[in-house]
Amino acid sequence: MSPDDSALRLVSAGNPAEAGDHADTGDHAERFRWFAPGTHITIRGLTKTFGDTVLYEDFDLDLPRGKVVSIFGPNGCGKSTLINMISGIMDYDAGTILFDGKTARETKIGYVFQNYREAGFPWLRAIDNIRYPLKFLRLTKAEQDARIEKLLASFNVSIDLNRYPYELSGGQQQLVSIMRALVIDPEVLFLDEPFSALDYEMTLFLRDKLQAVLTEMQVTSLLVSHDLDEAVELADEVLLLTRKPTSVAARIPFDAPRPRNAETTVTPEFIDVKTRSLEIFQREVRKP
Amino acid sequence: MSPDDSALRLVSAGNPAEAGDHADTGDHAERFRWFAPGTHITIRGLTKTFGDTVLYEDFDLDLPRGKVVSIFGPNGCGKSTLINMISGIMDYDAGTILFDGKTARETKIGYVFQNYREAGFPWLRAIDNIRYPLKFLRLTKAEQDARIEKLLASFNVSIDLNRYPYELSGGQQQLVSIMRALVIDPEVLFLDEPFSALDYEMTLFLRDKLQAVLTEMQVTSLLVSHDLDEAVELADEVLLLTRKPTSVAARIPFDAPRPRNAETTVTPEFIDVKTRSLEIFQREVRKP
Amino acid sequence: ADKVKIGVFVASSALPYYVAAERGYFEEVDLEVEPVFIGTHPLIVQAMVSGDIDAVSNLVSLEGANINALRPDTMQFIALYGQNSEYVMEQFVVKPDSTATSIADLKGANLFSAPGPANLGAAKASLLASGLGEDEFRIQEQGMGNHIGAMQSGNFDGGYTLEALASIMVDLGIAKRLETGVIAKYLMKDETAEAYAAGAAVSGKLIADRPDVAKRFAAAWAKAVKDANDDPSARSLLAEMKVPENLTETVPLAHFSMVSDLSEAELGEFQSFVDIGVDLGVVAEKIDVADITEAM
Amino acid sequence: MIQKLRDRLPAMGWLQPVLGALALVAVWAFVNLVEMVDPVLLPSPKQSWAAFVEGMTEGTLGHDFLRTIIRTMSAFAVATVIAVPMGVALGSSSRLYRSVEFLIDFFRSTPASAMFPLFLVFFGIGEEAKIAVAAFGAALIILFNTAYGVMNARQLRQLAAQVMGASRARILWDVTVWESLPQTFIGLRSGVSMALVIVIVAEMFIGSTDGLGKRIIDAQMIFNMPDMYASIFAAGALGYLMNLLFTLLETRFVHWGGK
Amino acid sequence: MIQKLRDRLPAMGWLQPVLGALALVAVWAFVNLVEMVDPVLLPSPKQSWAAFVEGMTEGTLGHDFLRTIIRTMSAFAVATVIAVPMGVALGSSSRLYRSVEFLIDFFRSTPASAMFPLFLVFFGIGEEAKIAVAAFGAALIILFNTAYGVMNARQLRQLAAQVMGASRARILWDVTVWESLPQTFIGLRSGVSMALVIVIVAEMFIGSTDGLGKRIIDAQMIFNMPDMYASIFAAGALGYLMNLLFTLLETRFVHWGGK
Ligand SMILES: Nc1ncnc2c1ncn2[C@@H]1O[C@H](COP(=O)(O)OP(=O)(O)OP(=O)(O)O)[C@@H](O)[C@H]1O
Ligand SMILES: Nc1ncnc2c1ncn2[C@@H]1O[C@H](COP(=O)(O)OP(=O)(O)OP(=O)(O)O)[C@@H](O)[C@H]1O
Ligand SMILES: [Mg+2]
Ligand SMILES: [Mg+2]
Repeated sequence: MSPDDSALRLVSAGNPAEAGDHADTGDHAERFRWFAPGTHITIRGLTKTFGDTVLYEDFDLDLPRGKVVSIFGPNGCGKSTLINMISGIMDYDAGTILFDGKTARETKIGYVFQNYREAGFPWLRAIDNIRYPLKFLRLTKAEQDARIEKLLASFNVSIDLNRYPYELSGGQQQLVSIMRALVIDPEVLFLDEPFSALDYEMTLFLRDKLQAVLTEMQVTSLLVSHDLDEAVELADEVLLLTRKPTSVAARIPFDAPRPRNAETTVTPEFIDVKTRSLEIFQREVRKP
Repeated sequence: MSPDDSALRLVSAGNPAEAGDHADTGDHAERFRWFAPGTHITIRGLTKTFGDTVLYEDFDLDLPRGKVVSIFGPNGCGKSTLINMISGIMDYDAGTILFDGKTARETKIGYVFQNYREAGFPWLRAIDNIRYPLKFLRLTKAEQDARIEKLLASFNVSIDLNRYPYELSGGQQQLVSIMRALVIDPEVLFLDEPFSALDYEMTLFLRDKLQAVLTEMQVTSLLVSHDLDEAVELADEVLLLTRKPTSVAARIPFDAPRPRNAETTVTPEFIDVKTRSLEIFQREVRKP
Repeated sequence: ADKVKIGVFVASSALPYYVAAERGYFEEVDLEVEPVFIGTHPLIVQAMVSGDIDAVSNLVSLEGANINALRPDTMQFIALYGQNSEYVMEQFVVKPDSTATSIADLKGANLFSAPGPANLGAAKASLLASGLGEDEFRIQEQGMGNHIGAMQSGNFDGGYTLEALASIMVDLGIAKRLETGVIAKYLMKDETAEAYAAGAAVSGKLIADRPDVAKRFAAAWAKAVKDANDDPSARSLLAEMKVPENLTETVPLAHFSMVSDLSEAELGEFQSFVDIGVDLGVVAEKIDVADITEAM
Repeated sequence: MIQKLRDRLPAMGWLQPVLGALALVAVWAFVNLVEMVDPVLLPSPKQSWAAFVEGMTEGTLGHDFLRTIIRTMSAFAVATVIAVPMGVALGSSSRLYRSVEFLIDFFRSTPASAMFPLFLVFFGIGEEAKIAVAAFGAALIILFNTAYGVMNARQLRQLAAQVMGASRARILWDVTVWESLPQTFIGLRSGVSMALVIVIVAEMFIGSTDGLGKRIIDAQMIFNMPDMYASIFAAGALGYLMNLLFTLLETRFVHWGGK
Repeated sequence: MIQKLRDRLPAMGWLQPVLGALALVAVWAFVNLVEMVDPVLLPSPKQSWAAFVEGMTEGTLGHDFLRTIIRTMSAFAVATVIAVPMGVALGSSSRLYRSVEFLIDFFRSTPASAMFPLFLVFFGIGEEAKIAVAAFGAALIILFNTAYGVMNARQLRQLAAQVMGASRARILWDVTVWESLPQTFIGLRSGVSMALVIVIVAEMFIGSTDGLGKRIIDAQMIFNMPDMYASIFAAGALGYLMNLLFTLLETRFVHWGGK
């Protein structure tokens, strides 16, 4: 499906009653104008509270199709919560999330959880954990095997994938978690601090790998990372969030040609984006 | 206790029978010579296998008193396992761990687990999680409160510590975990990727904080980090480990004056240590 | 052969069934009788109501009267088993070293009773009739399985129990009989009268639907009843009825009679027994014995 | 319209627990109405309810009810006090548990009614025997659940406490007990139902002058089915209420469940 | 010396389960020896063992044993097949569970022996009623445990499966069932013991021509204490063995427990 023929469809989740109310009241109606071609995920009027703390209030966001957006924001600002709401596993109080013609459930989503340790299935061996999401793709056994083969070959991992997750080290578990997210060739990929436990070498390798995959396959991606170099290097756009109640502090595009590598990080453009991001981030964090 | 009057005492854990055997056979006996003053933790002949994979075999290591040693090694090489064995919460097959006059249990240990998410007690509020280890220090209620006060003041955290751990974000949980390790003024501190989930600002803040505390209090520390800059910046010595079966690839001292900061990272000495570390690490990782 | 399902409560009062089965009296009349062993009285009544059984070898007669009072014509007794001090069944036992000679001496005693409102009521009424006051004794139901333990453990001075348990206690030397046939003596006021506490019954449905089968069943039963009363060799079968082997020769048995053999006077005795049941609250309302017996 | 109903649904939360009871009564009424079962054997809900109300207001049902509650509570209290600490202790060492497992599984699989004679021997014929045998049965199931809660508890937090310097006893108390709390609550709920069941059976078969069990067996003996079902209903409702209490306690104390 | 003993200790692992049994027999023998209890009420272990052996070799104990096993297994199989899926389904929605909770807690708290009349009405007086009532009792406890296992299961893995595109049913089957497995096993073990207990009670009171329950009540009636205790012992041991089977299955299948 090309970005242009995308049907406009409202998809609401969360408390259906309230979400419906919002969409109908006309209060926000003008926001649901036709939005720029190339937008994949649209969020409008999102509101989420925990008890009496307001995390998001009337939050709007567009995520472009086939691009990598890096989210950079302070701890506890709601990055994981945002991803959870977009991917449809967390309810929200009000608002609409539009998935460009499809619901979250109809979309092939890859999600590397921040809490990678608990997201694996301990009753399955690592390899079966990776294979698991293929079940839902209507592939033949042979096709499944081929996918796995290809993935393993391209990762060339040294882990014994016949072990159970609880027999793996933290980093190995995270790697398995990443492979599980990638094996389905997702349309949308959520990466919540995906390299936090990986070693130096593996992190570099995966950054390259991911860039290659994401640009080749045009996967709409959302990356959370606290490593600014990493965030910028991988991003088509850096999204800076404020402290809660969370809003978008700035969106800084970064168009350096791909593949990017260590050399990219010394270009003036990179340094500019990084410096601006840092300034905004620190300004936001230090706000009283 | 000053490093010099430290009594030499054998402390063996793991399978008592086998460990005992080892110490007695005379086979390793000459190794248990008096060791250099200033050594705090001594590991001799450590052997650890999981099923039929050998992780450590006949592994020796000395950790100096009051210094920060950064461990740098590939995923799954056994860093967490090593710390667990030293801190006495994991059995080992053979070998001896000497804690310079005391057992692990008699030592005030602070440990920030790699798996910080599960190490907190969900039935206690964050503040009570931090307060918990004080129970074991024979302090009066007032003294305990004073400690907590001091800690909170010096961290100046913006988290609501009256929340339960499962209501906190990943980074906030890790911060609580770090505070819990520090509140007791530990003699020995184990930090297993302690900043992996913290945001940019908080990471920088904690690096400084930690340096200040550790050098002031002369805490023997072991830091695992996959961020080489961080590892070197904080270290008195960088310990490089090989892939499994794990051995020490190199130990590189780093004596730059403290406090170290962003400026340190551009000194030739820093760059030299970093470069050498990286070379050795990559050589080891890429070994077939 | 016609099939008949018979509910059997495993106790010495089921002897006629065992005799008939053992000696082939059912085959003689071309019946195929299948026993259904049921361990609690109320469930026997229930099985009769629900049609699971067509007959019962030993039904407590007050329960039979009760169900017919609640649901007329559920069953009809074809035989009644009488008990008194000659045909011993219910009785008071006391510790072997007790000095009591009649239940009137049980002043201040702590007693147990066989379970159920009928048993407890009869025991209480007997004690009261013997001249004891309401608060001069204490009595408490105990499951039959607990009687020996209750006696042995010393918690009780004595109790109201049934055969063959009483014989076992006496045999073990942990109790002696104090007075037997107390229902006849104290409640019916006639020591020689028989308290027809149990009997064999057929369901009203069997009589209505297959009168001929019911008739043949009664005929076979009559033969068995005769043997059970008169033929000592039948006693060897008692071993199957929770009677220890060493007591089969001596354990007292009820007096088995077919309803058709009972005289007007004897039926009158039965009526007064049922009336006692009404007084005890065990039988829901007054009922004529003619409505619960069938002479066949 | 539908919108409004939806808005109200959460507010009707209190209705949910009642649904089950309503369904039961409905099925019962139906079975009775079409005379699937002889009405002498299964009276109508209305008759039973009348018997219940009469028993409560004019009769002795209230008294019997109270006696059974007291016995059950005593038995359950004894069982909890003994079994929870024992379960924690045994569960903390799976070797230890393995050595007593035979006894626990053995007695869990033996009917209380078969144990009556033995308990009568040790506790006499009075109230104590009934409470003791019920406490025994409840204690076994509480012990079993608590011990498994402790054995299945995750290791990491206990190790964390150990590193912080907690003694074995402290770890048990500060961490393991908490970790096993959801399982312990299941044990307590199983235990309270078990205590009630055994108390009723004991009232039925070990001599007793009052209590719901005695009432049930008496009603059964004289074929007073409305009264029997009224008593059974009272027993079941009592069991539900006691369970409800623990559900409320659990949601209050085990707030982190599933997280 | 001590060294050698230590080396051997793990090898003596098989002794552990036996310890409990040995302790039980030792206490029993002691109580008997000092005549704490009249030997008429409590025979010696030796007498009971003799009765057991004789019953097994010459008598009908073996037959009764077998009959009870068959009944228990049938009841348990029926209970498992019904209760495990139902428990998973009910547990997957706590709203749903709340609406049937009344029924579950109600019947869990009602003695099987009080339920006999009702079951006889529906299942007749034969074998079916015994199996049905035991299956009912066992199913309740299995259902209860399974549902709570599902309700207390951690969320994250289920959410992970949802993101991967698993349908509700798939999540239930692929994740929730596994998450709740440790609790389900506890339920199965409680259930198998419960089935055995109810089968024995049914054999005692519904009347039966064979089975351990019938044997126990007969022995009790004619005061054949050695035989009674031999039968009780057989029942308890049977319960232990069935539990053991599940323990073995559990260690085989739930390898990740506590991790
Ligand atoms: N169950 C809950 N109850 C109350 N507050 C919650 C709950 N879950 C999350 N929060 C709060 O929501 C905020 C956002 O959490 P979230 O995990 O999304 O942060 P994050 O941006 O991912 O942070 P990090 O970088 O540390 O991972 C936090 O401040 C947290 O305290
Ligand atoms: N229970 C277990 N069974 C089998 N193997 C295990 C078990 N636990 C750990 N291992 C193995 O031991 C090795 C070391 O694990 P460890 O967690 O110490 O690694 P690590 O150096 O901390 O790695 P990371 O940087 O990813 O945290 C890994 O290769 C892992 O597969
Ligand atoms: Mg997060
Ligand atoms: Mg690690």
